[in-house]
Amino acid sequence: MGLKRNVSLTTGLKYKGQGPMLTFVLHRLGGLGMAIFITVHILASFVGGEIGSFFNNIYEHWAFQIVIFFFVLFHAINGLRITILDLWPKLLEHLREAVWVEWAVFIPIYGLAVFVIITTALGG
Amino acid sequence: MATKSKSLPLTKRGLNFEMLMWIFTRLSALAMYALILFAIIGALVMGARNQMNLADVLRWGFMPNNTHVLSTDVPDLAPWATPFWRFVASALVLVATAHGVHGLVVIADDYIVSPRGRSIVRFISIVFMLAMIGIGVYVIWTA
Amino acid sequence: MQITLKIFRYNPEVDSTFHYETYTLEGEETDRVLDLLEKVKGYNDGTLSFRRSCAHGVCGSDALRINGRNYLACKVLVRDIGTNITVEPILGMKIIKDLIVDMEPFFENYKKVLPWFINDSPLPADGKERLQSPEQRAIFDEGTKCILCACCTTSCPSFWASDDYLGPAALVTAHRFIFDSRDEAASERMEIVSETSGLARCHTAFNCTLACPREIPITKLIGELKIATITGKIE
Amino acid sequence: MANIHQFDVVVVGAGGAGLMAGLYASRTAKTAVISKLYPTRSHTGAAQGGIGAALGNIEEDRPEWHTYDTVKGSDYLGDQDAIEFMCEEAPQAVLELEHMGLPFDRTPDGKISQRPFGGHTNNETGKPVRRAAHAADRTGHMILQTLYQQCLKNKVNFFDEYQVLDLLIVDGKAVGVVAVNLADGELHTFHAKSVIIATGGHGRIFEVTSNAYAYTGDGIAIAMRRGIPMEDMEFFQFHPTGIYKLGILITEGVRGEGGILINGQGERFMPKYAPTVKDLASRDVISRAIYTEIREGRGVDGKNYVWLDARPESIVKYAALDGRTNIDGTPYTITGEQLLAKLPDIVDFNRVYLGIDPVTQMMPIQPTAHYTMGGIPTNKYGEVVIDDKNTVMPGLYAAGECACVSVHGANRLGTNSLLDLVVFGKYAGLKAAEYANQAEFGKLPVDAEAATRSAFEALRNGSGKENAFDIAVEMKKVMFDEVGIYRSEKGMKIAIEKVRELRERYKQVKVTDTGKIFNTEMLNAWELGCMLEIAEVVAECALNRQESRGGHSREDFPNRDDVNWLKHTLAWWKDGKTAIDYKPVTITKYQPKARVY
Ligand SMILES: Cc1cc2nc3c(=O)[nH]c(=O)nc-3n(C[C@H](O)[C@H](O)[C@H](O)COP(=O)(O)OP(=O)(O)OC[C@H]3O[C@@H](n4cnc5c(N)ncnc54)[C@H](O)[C@@H]3O)c2cc1C
Ligand code: HEM
Ligand code: SF4
Ligand code: F3S
Ligand code: FES
Repeated sequence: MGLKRNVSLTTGLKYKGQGPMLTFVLHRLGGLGMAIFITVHILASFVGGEIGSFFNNIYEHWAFQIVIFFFVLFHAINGLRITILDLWPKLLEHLREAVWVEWAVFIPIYGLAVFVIITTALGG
Repeated sequence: MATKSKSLPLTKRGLNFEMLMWIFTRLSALAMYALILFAIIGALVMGARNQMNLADVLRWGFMPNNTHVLSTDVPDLAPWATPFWRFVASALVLVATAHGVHGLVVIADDYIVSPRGRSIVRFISIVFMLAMIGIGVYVIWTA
Repeated sequence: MQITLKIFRYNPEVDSTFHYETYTLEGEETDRVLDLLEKVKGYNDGTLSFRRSCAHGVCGSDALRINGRNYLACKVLVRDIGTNITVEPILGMKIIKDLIVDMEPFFENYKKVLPWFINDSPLPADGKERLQSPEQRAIFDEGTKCILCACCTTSCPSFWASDDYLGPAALVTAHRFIFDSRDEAASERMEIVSETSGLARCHTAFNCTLACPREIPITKLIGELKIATITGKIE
Repeated sequence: MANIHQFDVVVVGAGGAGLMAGLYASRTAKTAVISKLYPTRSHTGAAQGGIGAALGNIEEDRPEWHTYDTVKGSDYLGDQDAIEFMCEEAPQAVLELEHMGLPFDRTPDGKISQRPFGGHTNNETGKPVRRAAHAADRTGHMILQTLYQQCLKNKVNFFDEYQVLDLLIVDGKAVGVVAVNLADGELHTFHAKSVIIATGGHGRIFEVTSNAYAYTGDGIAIAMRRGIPMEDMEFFQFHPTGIYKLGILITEGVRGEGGILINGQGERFMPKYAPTVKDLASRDVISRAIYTEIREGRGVDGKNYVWLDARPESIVKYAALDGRTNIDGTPYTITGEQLLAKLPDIVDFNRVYLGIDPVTQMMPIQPTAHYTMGGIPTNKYGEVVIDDKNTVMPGLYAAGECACVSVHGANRLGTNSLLDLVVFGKYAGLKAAEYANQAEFGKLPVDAEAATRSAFEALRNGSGKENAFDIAVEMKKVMFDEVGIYRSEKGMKIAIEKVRELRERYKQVKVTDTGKIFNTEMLNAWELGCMLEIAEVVAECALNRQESRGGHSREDFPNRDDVNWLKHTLAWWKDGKTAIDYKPVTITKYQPKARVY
């Protein structure tokens, strides 16, 4: 079968989907980010030595933590939303509302995390 | 009025590998939630009650293992090294890796559109997954 | 009021690549984008090409990307989207001319899900209708509204990603038959839709549902199909 | 001439009629269905309310009642043998659609649900009867989809987006058609033993219309140019409830569910015009009533529209006044949700195009040009008949809105068109295949595409002084104003003058697009040519008929005149002029009598 990509990534991203499309993109970004982060982290710890600590030092930097926290929290909270809606498809009718609820849950938690990271970073 | 059976037999409902992985992704998500919460509660029970650094909370969550919780203020790390916690940690590694690697395959499928490329990705990902699980479990049981 | 219409233009017989053409015209709040396109074609440039027929959102001819997202041109009014309007063809289909794209692949995917009623059992003895309760009828009602406009499929990131994805429209049709208590080919269809290029490729991006001019809860219908592969329940 | 295709049966048009014909023909003959739109884009998909059949699923009903209602609805101009045939076939036809999977709405006991519609009555009590089988308010859509799906299943050969431009007749026999493939502009000749025309109507000759852009009467114009007479072209139906200005149809089903018409002074006016069935009178009656109200200054705000009120509280109130009950005898009631479930699309149209919610607000409506009663004359088997003696032209068939069987006579009853499509579409298909299976291919003309090419040439070589869009606008306006709901000699003469002038101007139109790929400008211009000729024939036939009957209401001849005018008009298009003759109406059981609702 002659498979091909129909629409380039950049064109696709310009499509004016609304909230739900954004969550899809961020979820993917989060999953991908985490997978890369965890792989490198495990390998780094396994290998150890200079290379290992080089990477692990990056991870412990507060700016990096803000990013990875975003990935993890968003992916986890959004993933829970997806799981719930997928297992009870009737609820998918209210997907839009579910996305609002999700942001309402995500923002305070992530906000707190960022706050703590920054204060710790400044304090320490 | 119903003229046909309301339920399709197991082999005739399209339950193929893709759909199995689809449901696995959801169930593994739930499993990860359960394991992570369990580990965090474990940490709290073990005395991390005044711990505020969320990075560390995550560390307990994702890898409840004595080397991994090193830098926290849990007073005694010994309990983390019990077989029980090692099992919990291993389970998490297993589930998360499978979930994550399959996720990578799903993403790759969206950008690699030749059937050949797709099989290569699948092969690499299986090797990669086994390697990561191997390393993860090895670290957990030897540390 | 003055309306600025920026339209994607491409004529394979003269242009080597596409370009945009901007037209300013008088219009009203209640004008459909389709009315504006007609005016441009009538007075500014007769060569502008697009499909249309019913002009009230029931035939599915004029799915277009308007201000960056999919609508039917005949079902979106100036008052809904303002006076600066960009009109482009839907994404992911081969552009034939201006706003007209090749719909063949879309219909090919539709045909893959066996989009016809299948029941080879004998008819009721009295020759009358096969009975179906209003509740059984209601289960697949939403999918029957589909007008095959392709607004959904061409807004779907999984469809953009590769052309083997069946796409939401085909899945909606599959749902319509699978959940019809009178139809007997649910198993065949379930197997078709759950192949690699089917159900599992939907990541609930929801663009389809938001784009559907018939307000079909597409994502929900696809979700019901997914669960049906797991539980086998089709009612 | 590389592009020659040979099929036993060629069907032009893929609406309800064309698909039904294609489906049945394809069972025994090699069949092609050619359509200028993707089949699912056909206008049958716009039909909302229902398909009429005396199934008697909810209350007692009989085919004879259906027959009588149709005869009465047609203002006695319908051919009664054909009407009887259609109404007898109706229950079977609807059941057949159900067997093909059409998702009709259901009664609590699982049968096909039915609703009341204008003009459908219980002949014993005179009360409205539930006869319209429906699938929400998208019955036509479901018919179109179901038939298309069945055709796919049967592997019918589709030529989608091929526009037929000419009909080939050699030695008095139809031998094929010429079509252009829109995608590449190439001409194709389809050589056939039987040709079935099912191209729909021509409502686009009017300004305010419920009809699609594609409703340009191609099939009628093509046949007319090839010497086939047209029957009863003066009869055009104006549907009472179109959305103000836009013409988008609000189905009669709204009134079937209890909606009522209200004038600018807030009064319900239909009881004045149709004391028994009131808001469910026949369409011509209601359209005239609305116009009369408007003319006498009782339109809303002095404008030319009135209200259609479908708010549940109004429905309940008037249902109580009328003594309308459910089948079990309890008073009729309806809630907002039920309304939404029964008429989702109507609610949607109002929200999108008017920004109003019919559950809480009244809808501004105005009569809208809706249905072509006249057309290509056929007998009840879909065979085209070309003179007053009903001589059949071998190999030529017609079905659907472009055909005139005539079952609709001077005014079509709601739901009878969909029925017409499936019944006569089926028989046209069967007959065409039967004929093809025993006939030889006729000879094609030497240069089959010559006429088409020269028509295109003319459009390319125009001087360009005239704009096609302007001509279309002027034609639509004069036709709607002067050959619309009310007609008079003076007005119609103006219209004829005007259309002739426009036809002259049309010769100066120039098509700027010289390309081959999707040259929609060329095809729109070609369609305008068809419409101008049809408009003239419609106006001529209307001027000629000096009486009022059904959809044809003359101010200068306000009464029906059975002595002189109980006959069909046949109109030939010869050298750019209309020639008129007549054909008798077939009357079997029902002698004409005054028509009151
Ligand atoms: C808004 C609306 C609501 C209606 N509601 C009802 C109702 O409730 N009940 C009822 O009984 N009737 C109803 N009607 C009437 C009924 O729907 C139509 O009369 C009927 O659908 C016509 O069907 P058809 O098959 O003749 O034509 P169509 O379905 O219009 O098909 C015409 C076909 O011909 C093709 N075609 C046209 N010209 C060419 C050409 N030159 N070359 C190739 N192909 C060509 C088109 O592509 C199309 O496929 C309604 C009509 C409208 C407009
Ligand atoms: C609580 C934790 C987690 C939850 C609830 C969760 C949930 C989910 C869900 C539901 C999906 C499916 C999305 C879809 O098909 O549309 C998904 C996909 C994915 N997950 Fe997770 N996940 C979690 C943790 C992880 C971890 C730890 C990783 C990395 C190792 C990861 C990587 C991925 C990837 C790469 C995808 C594919 C993304 C895509 O298809 O767009 N997830 N996750
Ligand atoms: S599901 Fe909706 S958007 Fe998709 S093709 Fe059907 S009507 Fe169009
Ligand atoms: S946009 Fe696509 S990913 Fe699924 S929810 Fe709709 S089909
Ligand atoms: S023209 Fe028919 S859907 Fe827009």
